[in-house]
Amino acid sequence: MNVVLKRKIEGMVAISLSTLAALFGLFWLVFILGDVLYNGISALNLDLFLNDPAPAGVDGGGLRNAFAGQLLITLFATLIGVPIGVLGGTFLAEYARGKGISKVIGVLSDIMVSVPSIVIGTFVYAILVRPLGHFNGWAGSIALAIIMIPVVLRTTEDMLSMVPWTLREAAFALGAPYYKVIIQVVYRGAASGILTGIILSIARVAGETAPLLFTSFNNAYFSVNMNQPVSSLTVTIFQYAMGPYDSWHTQAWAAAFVITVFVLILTIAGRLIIKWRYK
Amino acid sequence: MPETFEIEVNNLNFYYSGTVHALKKINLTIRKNAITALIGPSGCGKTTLLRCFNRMHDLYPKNLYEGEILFQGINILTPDTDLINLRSRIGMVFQKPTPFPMSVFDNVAYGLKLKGMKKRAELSENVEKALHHAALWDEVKDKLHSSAYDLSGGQQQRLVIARALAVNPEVLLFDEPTSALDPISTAKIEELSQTLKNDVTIIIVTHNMQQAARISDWTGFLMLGELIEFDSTQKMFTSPSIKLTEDYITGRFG
Amino acid sequence: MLSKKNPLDMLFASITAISSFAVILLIAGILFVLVHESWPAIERFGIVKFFFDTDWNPVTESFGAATNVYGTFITTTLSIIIAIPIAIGIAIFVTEISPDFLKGPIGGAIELLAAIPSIIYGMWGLFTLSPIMSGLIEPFLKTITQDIPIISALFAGPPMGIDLLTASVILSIMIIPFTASISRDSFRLTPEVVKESAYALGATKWEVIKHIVIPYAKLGVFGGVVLSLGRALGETMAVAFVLGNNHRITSSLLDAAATITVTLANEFAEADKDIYLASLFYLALVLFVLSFITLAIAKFFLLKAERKYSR
Amino acid sequence: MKKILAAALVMTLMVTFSLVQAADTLNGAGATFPYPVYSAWAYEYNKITGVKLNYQSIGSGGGQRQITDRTVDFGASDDPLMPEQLQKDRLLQFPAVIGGVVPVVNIAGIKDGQLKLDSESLSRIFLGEIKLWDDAAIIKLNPGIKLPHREITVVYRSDGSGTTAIYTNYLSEVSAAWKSKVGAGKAVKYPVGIGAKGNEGVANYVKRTANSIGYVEFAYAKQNKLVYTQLKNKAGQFITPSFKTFENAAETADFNPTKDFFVWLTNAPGKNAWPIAGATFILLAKEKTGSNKKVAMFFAWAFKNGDAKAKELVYIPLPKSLKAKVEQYWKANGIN
Repeated sequence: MNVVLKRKIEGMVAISLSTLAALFGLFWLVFILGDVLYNGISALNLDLFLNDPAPAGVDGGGLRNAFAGQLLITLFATLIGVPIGVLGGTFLAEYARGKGISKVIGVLSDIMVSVPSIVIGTFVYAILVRPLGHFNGWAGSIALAIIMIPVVLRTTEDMLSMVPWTLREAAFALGAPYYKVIIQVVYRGAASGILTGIILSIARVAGETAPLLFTSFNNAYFSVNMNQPVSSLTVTIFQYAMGPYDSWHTQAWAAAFVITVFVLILTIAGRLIIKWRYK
Repeated sequence: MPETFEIEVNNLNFYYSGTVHALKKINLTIRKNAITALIGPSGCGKTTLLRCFNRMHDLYPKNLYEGEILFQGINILTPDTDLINLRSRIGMVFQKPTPFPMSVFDNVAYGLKLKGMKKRAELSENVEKALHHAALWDEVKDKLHSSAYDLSGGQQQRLVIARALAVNPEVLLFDEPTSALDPISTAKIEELSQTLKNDVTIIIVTHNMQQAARISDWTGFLMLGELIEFDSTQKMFTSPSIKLTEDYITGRFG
Repeated sequence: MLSKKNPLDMLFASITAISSFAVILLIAGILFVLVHESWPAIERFGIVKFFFDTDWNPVTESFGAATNVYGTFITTTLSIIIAIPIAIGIAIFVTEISPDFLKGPIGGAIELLAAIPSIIYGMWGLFTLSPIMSGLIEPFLKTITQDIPIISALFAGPPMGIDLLTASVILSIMIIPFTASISRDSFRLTPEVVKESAYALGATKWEVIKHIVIPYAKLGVFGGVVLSLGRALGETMAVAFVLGNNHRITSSLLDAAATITVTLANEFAEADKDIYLASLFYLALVLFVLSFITLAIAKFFLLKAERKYSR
Repeated sequence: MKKILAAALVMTLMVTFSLVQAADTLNGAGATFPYPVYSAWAYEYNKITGVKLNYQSIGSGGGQRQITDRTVDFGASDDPLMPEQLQKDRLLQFPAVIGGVVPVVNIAGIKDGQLKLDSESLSRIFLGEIKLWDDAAIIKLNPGIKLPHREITVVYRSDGSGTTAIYTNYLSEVSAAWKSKVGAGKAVKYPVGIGAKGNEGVANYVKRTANSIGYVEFAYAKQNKLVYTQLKNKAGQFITPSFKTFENAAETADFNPTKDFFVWLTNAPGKNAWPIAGATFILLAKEKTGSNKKVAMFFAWAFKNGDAKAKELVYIPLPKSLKAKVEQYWKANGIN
């Protein structure tokens, strides 16, 4: 069977090629992760979390300012972005369910999710940095919140749509107004899904750099004043990795390690919740 | 004239994932140019048995066969069996219509092309023949080059039969081919099966006992992975020799 | 819209409505602010001239987007060309080839890698990839292409490891997990039973992939690729480290270049003249419009794919 | 009820973080040229006074932009603004420290101060006319040194940079070809090479790229052990960059308070003068009297206590007389 043999060989070649392509791709990806983890762990020490940066070119010092700043900016981004996202998603899934406007906003959100984050940075600079007269932490948080909103909005919509309609009917039958049904029944039914969306959106913005460059800027000192420039790990990584000092490079690896681990933990947590709840 | 057995199953055991004992010591014979029906309650192993004949289980890891299945006298459960060749000789039709994402013509021509047929004229001729054979030609001759998804469910199922027939298989395996169809389409396919058996041997798994009674010549009744009774359809449905078979056929359980 | 009469319900409904309209408001707001801020540059340089002018010169205050658009175009295209076969290879591997016990871990690893922030890829590119490129890969490419007339021009110049090629490689490594994960989701759309019936006709595994799985996933994969293109287009940090910020159009992939995003990241906070800043806003506007169009196209195909197979 | 409580909590949190008056923070941004010395001063100053002087080195262009937009308390630039421009943007300007820009190279086997260059060869390298290290023009200046037959990678500043302004100012002064083809400014269009952000970035790229040449403030070369070159000055001498030769270049400069100290130190005539020296300046917004006072206090402190640190990093502290002029300038403009 000449034809069959030819087909089998062709198949084997093609399968080996795609396996090779996959292994090649996976090799680089594992390489990156391994490199960051390896270099990061060896650069970690307690001073990193307790001290502010040393002057340029002087060894020692830490990134306390950046850790605190990153947490602060992300926290406020979450506090601003999540309520808007969840409520917006509620509108699409409940009040505007099946309506044209719901589709339009849904599609726009999907596009919004991938709008270059640096563009959002320039936008926030124009509306919140220049008019206020100084770089400030709020601008950074709001830039991140803008990135979060569509992500949270879409997951909320999806999760609410998965709650069976009959559940709502059962609650209506008891005479509850719609908003109570949503808050007391629907949200509860979709809680873990919405939570996953929120966690993943935090993971998404925690690693953002571009929108912070011209908004929260950077601060060489520990500062929790959101009206002032606030340091962030990501902007610090950019500055330090591009800088010439070896001590900066080491600290950049450490910062990269921390942020990678943070994002990975959030992502894994999100996936676990989905797995556990929607198996 | 000595009876010809197309397939002989001897002491067949089958294990899913190497552990779940799904078929137990099955022995039966399939006669050439006849329709053999396999019936039994859900999970009895009838589909599992059917999928042994073209070694479909090999697609998933760790499935294990024991015993032998002789197809025209040759054991097909040996590791050196050429599955591609085997499957082109034993066709299969599934529960739901499974048109491929291509045109009607290309669907039917698919198996032919795999076999190395390249000439357009030859392909056309064979496709037309297969479609005639599956009693579909008149309905699709004007839309051979439109997507197979545009056909109705019943037409799609007959298209799939035509696709299986195109490569001139010796055996056709039907896995509940009408369970997703409406009564009219079902009738058409049942009717078709009667004409097909002149050329091929048919093994059909069905849930529907009336269907088994209507179309098959031989019937096997399975339960919990065992072949309870195997006999001519007429005998099975009028005077089964085993009580369990009678209970099932008369609808006392299942 | 049940129980319209309840005032609290009206209130809640309005709050949710306002929240969801925030998305429209934001998009409109971004567009408006960008147009408003870049207006001096739009007036001065026009649209066509800005797009095709290769001069980006803060000294003479003459600004054209061509070098930036060119850099963006080359890095995006090159990275997609590198990423697609690998990403699809991974997707095929995970859905069809790999043994079952590996499917979960590999799939999970890809999802995780897609979540790693782009700045990590960028930093790794500078510290680890760039030396590999300048020390190994680029000299190798130069050697094997040196006698081929046109191709050798692609690799002219010293291998610096800070150039278009390195930036594209980093970008492609970054989008691979993303593209692979979307492709995998599309491949999974193929019903198992259709694949089985192809096997039942005697098809080999590769034939099933080629004739059944890929056609089934075509639209979805295409949408995913365009979506990745949108990602690559707007990516800043992965390329900022190794691009070399040079406002020139060159034929060599071993030359430094500038993309819209990197120009913004490097020059936005420090543009000293008003027209300079306006031109940067103009660049942001161009990027916004380009990516919006790309993403809309991606969305269109993904929706079509969804509709086709959700029947 | 729980929700209202939660909302109230969030609001309180937000307000708190807005009002935290972290001791005293001064935000400055700009030139990367003096960043090592400013950050060292700020570090000391913070230890003594508790005042946080947050200086971000984003480039001189950035310093000018951000103080013009009033997004920082002070800007810093090595590219002095003309008095008319200052007038227009309502800015004040005074020098803070003096330093030198040095060419740095990364060539295997070449040590500090070993390679000799003149204005001609330097400008032709940066114009892309000299492409290889063993070019006849370079060999002629360096008899006896083995130079590799390798392509030169030029590294320059991609951001708006005072260092670039000083450097291109020098090249324009000494090379007509440079002046006509490229010109002087904070961000010029280099015909060849790779661009890096900040003095930090150039130092980093030169360090990482074999056979490269770049230009950085001397402190960056020293801190990162980059190999600097000798350069022929106006008097025809080959000069090695050092505290002495920078000082020599600054001696002849005329810092005039009535012109807001606008002056260039490049291509100085002194026999031992390093040809690419420059002062770096602080920019203040006229109306920000409150923060201006604090900024002035910082620099007054630095003038008094920071000389040792500056010298350690090879910056030239302002001469005593100039410091006095600066302090008078503050007074004259209502900053005490």
